[in-house]
Amino acid sequence: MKALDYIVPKSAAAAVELLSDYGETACLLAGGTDLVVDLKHGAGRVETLVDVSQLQECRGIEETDEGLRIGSMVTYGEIMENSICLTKTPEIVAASHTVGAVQTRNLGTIGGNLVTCVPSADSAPALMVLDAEVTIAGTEGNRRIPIEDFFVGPRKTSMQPHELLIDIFIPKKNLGKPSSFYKFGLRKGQALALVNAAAALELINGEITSPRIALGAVAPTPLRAIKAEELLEGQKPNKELITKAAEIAVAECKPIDDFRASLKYRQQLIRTLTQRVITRSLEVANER
Amino acid sequence: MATRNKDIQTDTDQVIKTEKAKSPSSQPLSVPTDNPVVYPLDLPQGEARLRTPAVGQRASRPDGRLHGLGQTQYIDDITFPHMLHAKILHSDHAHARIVSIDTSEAEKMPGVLATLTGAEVPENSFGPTFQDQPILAYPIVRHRGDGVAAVAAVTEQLAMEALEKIKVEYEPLTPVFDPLEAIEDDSPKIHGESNIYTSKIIKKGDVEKALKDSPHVFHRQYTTQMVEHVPLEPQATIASWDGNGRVTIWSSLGRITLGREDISRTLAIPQSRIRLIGTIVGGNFGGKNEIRNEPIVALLSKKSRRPVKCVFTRDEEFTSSTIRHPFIMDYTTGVNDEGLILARKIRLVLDGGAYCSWTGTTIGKGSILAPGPYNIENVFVEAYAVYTNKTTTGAMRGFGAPQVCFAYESQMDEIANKLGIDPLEIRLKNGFSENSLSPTSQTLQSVALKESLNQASDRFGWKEWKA
Amino acid sequence: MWYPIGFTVLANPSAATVKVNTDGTATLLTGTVETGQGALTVLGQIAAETLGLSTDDVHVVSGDTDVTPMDTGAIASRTTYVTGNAIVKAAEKAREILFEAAAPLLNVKPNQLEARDKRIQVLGFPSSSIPISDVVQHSESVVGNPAIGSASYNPPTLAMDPETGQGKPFNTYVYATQIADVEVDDETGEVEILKIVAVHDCGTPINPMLVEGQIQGGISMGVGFALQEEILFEEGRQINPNLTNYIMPTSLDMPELEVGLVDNYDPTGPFGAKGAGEPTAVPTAAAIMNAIYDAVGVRITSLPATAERVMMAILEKQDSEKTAATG
Amino acid sequence: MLVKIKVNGELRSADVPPETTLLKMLRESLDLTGTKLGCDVGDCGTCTVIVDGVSVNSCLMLAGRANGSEITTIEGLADSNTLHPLQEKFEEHGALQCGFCGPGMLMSAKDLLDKNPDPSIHEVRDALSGNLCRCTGYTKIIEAVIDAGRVMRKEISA
Repeated sequence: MKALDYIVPKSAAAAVELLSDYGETACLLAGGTDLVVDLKHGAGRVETLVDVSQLQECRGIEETDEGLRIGSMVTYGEIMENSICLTKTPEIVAASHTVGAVQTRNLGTIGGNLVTCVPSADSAPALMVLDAEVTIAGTEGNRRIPIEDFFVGPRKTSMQPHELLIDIFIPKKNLGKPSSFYKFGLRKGQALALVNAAAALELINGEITSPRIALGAVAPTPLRAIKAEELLEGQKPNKELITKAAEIAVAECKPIDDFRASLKYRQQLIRTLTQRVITRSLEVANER
Repeated sequence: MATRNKDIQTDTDQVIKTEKAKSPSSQPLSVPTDNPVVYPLDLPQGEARLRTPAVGQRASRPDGRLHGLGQTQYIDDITFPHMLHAKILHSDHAHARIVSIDTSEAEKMPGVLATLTGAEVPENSFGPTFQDQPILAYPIVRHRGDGVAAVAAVTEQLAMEALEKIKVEYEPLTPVFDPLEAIEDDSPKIHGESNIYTSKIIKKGDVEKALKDSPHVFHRQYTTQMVEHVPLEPQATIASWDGNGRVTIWSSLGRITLGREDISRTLAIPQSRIRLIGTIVGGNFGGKNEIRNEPIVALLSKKSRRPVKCVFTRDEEFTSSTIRHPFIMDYTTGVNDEGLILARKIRLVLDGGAYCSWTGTTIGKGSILAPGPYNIENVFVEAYAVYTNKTTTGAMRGFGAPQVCFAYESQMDEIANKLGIDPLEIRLKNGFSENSLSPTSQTLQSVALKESLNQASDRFGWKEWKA
Repeated sequence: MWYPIGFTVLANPSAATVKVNTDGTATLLTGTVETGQGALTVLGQIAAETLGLSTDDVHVVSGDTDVTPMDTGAIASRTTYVTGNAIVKAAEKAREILFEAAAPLLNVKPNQLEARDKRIQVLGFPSSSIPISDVVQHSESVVGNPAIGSASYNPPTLAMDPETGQGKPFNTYVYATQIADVEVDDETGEVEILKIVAVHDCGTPINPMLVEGQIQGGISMGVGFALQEEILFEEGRQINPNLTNYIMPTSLDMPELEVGLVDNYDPTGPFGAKGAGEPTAVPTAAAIMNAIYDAVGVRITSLPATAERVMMAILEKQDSEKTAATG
Repeated sequence: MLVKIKVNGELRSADVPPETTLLKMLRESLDLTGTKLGCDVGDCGTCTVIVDGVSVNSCLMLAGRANGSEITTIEGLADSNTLHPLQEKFEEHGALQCGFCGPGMLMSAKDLLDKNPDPSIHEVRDALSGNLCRCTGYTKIIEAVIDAGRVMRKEISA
């Protein structure tokens, strides 16, 4: 690894200020599971690391009257052991469990995963189906945006270079919403997602209400299958409906064709995973 | 780690201090009160190690305890005062002629103590069968894993940065990657006049006639992929010379006697002046069965007059060590209505990569084993190994056997399914027993094939499972 | 599955030296290298057995060209068989010196003695015996003949005819059967191996625990070869030379393994042993491919059988069945 | 920068460049070479150590980040009189072959048993999935971890 400077700011405001001062030569260090690898490969022009992993503003998981707040620097390991997450957002726990392995989950943070913004980020679909929002700190103060607006392209978010992701917020109405997460990788342990998918929905009087379907690794960014959701809204669930929703989801995605998997196979996975997350979410809803 | 402008480090410390971060730079340095490495010295050994007779005991391994304590010393755990670190520059091309190599800029860097190119290696070739592989490629590079130059510097990072300063000018040559293309007469040639560098024939009985007379003939092509050994320990070497002109080399090599012969040949020094020490190897599987960086490190050590260590990165372990041969296998098998195999004709094409390495053994074992452990009177096997501009294929756990076994056992099931015979039955029916004749007409002894079939199917519950 | 022990026709000798110490322990010098398989433990057991000692009584020195004798190395599943045979011969030479020294003390001929339970005893008469340490001391300080032996072994082979390949390329072979039980997800193509039963012949298992370890490890390599592993190229450049994208089995990818050994004895091997290293990795891929066919009716002829390859074969089969049904 | 950590119960410090990983600091500055470098990018797990009670890849953690932490490495698993039950059981089962994955594997196993003293086989597999092993097929490793758990729960004696 090339020579670097390493700074530990004591507040989010200090971090943002450091980023503004140093410009593109500075980079935020969260868990480091991606960044340190990139730095070893000599990527970019980074000369200064600003370690925000221990910033109080970015830590902690709390439930408030409005909903659930997960600090951006909370590790996957911490989410998996958190009793609120285990009961209120089990699909986020499930998604966290599929990230890397124990050692990487203990380093890797949910915020780092979102900011790195790879299309296959496992936490993204699970957060998207719960209408999560993110808080971003900049020189002008904090702003909060829907998570869908956060992802712009592969490794590109809507954050400005000097901004810092503070936390992730899930509205109260979606805590405990029947949901499901499914990831398909090239092996069982430590796999990158070929496709990952999540769904959340309510069953009211036997009709699907506020369905959400999100898919990862199927387009330049994680995405919501809005048209498939529209098809499901207000319908009584049946097999043909789910099959049709899955076909629509396939049409909504733009997967790549690479050495890990062909386009055609990724489409098959989108089809299968969409069916499975909808079906499973319905089962969860019915179990209530 | 790079030597870094002191001012900037001071700045960093100041920033940390002003931020009152966790940096302890203002705190006094603590003096360890004890060695943090503690372990019991005289625990009893496992009971099975103490029993007689020794054979048949589930005796624990003395190295096993050391592994568990973290005490096993692999090469990378060994250091010497003033030791340098070597890094190797690999080819930018799959097939090219080196026009020039300029190491002067690298040599000017403070902390870089030696560089090396292929032209400086006394005998720049090695290989267990043919000596067709260079220590550092010069003047032809034949795959991207070929090393073209090496550097020894005070840190690994500096050695890596020095590699960036080495200028290599290439004249690209047409590469060939597909073994079936490489086998053609008009393909680009990688060594000499033909890309087929070794072949094998096994011939018993009259396969053509027997196939013609067979009631059922099955044909299928099977292919396998390139596979890496993935030893958890990447290959590593340290070399150090003494005043008598004697070099000691610590290496993760799995065969030191022949390794010393190869090193002696490439360095052009007597074997008596080489001490080769093999420590515990962190996984071999065939990938550490020939020399690789030992001569490079020895020469860098000689030039710099310091001990030099070289450890492969994981990337280099994939691209510059050997890997398993991909096979293209055509199987034609004649059987009668009862499922007895009457004839088997096989053609094997081995993708050999850029150099021969252990292909001789692979093609030999692959051909002999290809018909499977079955009594077949009429056998014809032809096998060809072909150079391509890809990673060198060599020894890997089974020398061609995993490839041909995949083919012959897959075809056994296909035959069984087609003829409505139980897959276990068809193997028992055709399988070797004591004094069976192998495809090379060797009378086989201590044959336990059917015993293994019966025990495995009993343990599996084959009959119940099939029912 | 069958697999030979040692090199194809070519000479691949090993040499060994065995020294017995005056306290009845021993030192074995071998030029092979421990590459993880437990070779040094097994070789020590072979020396111990020949001398009537326990495994722990023998210290094994290996892997130093200044110290240890010629060895072709840890390759071709040859260590137990070839180096083992050399050790038996070397230890027998050392033992012969002890028999010569002990014979007059026990009033018998040297060929009427055996080394057992750390004693030199008259064949079949355990009561008529002397501790091996006493014999070594006697031989060394009274007779003046230290108990040391060196020997070598090379498996006998016959050249193969260049035109027909007929000949005796190896001295012995091992055999094995592996059976896989798999579950295939016919909507993703994912193959889950539920269980593999492996029964191998290695002649006498010198150390059954280490043989099991070889088999279990070989199977994991076979699983990777069968389902996951492949080096991919683009214009001669490897595109996945790392453990992120070169997919080898993790602990979650390995099924339950049941391992058995066939009761066998090869008279040409040390105490009936043959070898176990490589053959363990040989039959796994075939067993898994046959199990996939059994589960979903598709035959994968090109390795690895990735989920994608299996899924595409399933879709192709479904398409052709549809065509057949409508056509 | 000066990094101060408590390793295996002892306060240690080293002056390292800021880009130094914890792995490099342990191996090169503190001479604790038991922890291994196998891939250097967090895939193989040979560099696993326990930092403040959780297992991490020390090749991905910068030394500065570990500043002020309590760290257990393989060298801290035994004491001067006894082996840790995991070490005993790994030896007894012949769980390690080449041994290179061993230090990381044992640290992951310790992390598991510290948190879940009675894991199921699946839980053991899950906990070790970040530690690649090429020699053993994981079978004997898993058996040894299960057995060590039983010793630690005092169901069986060592």
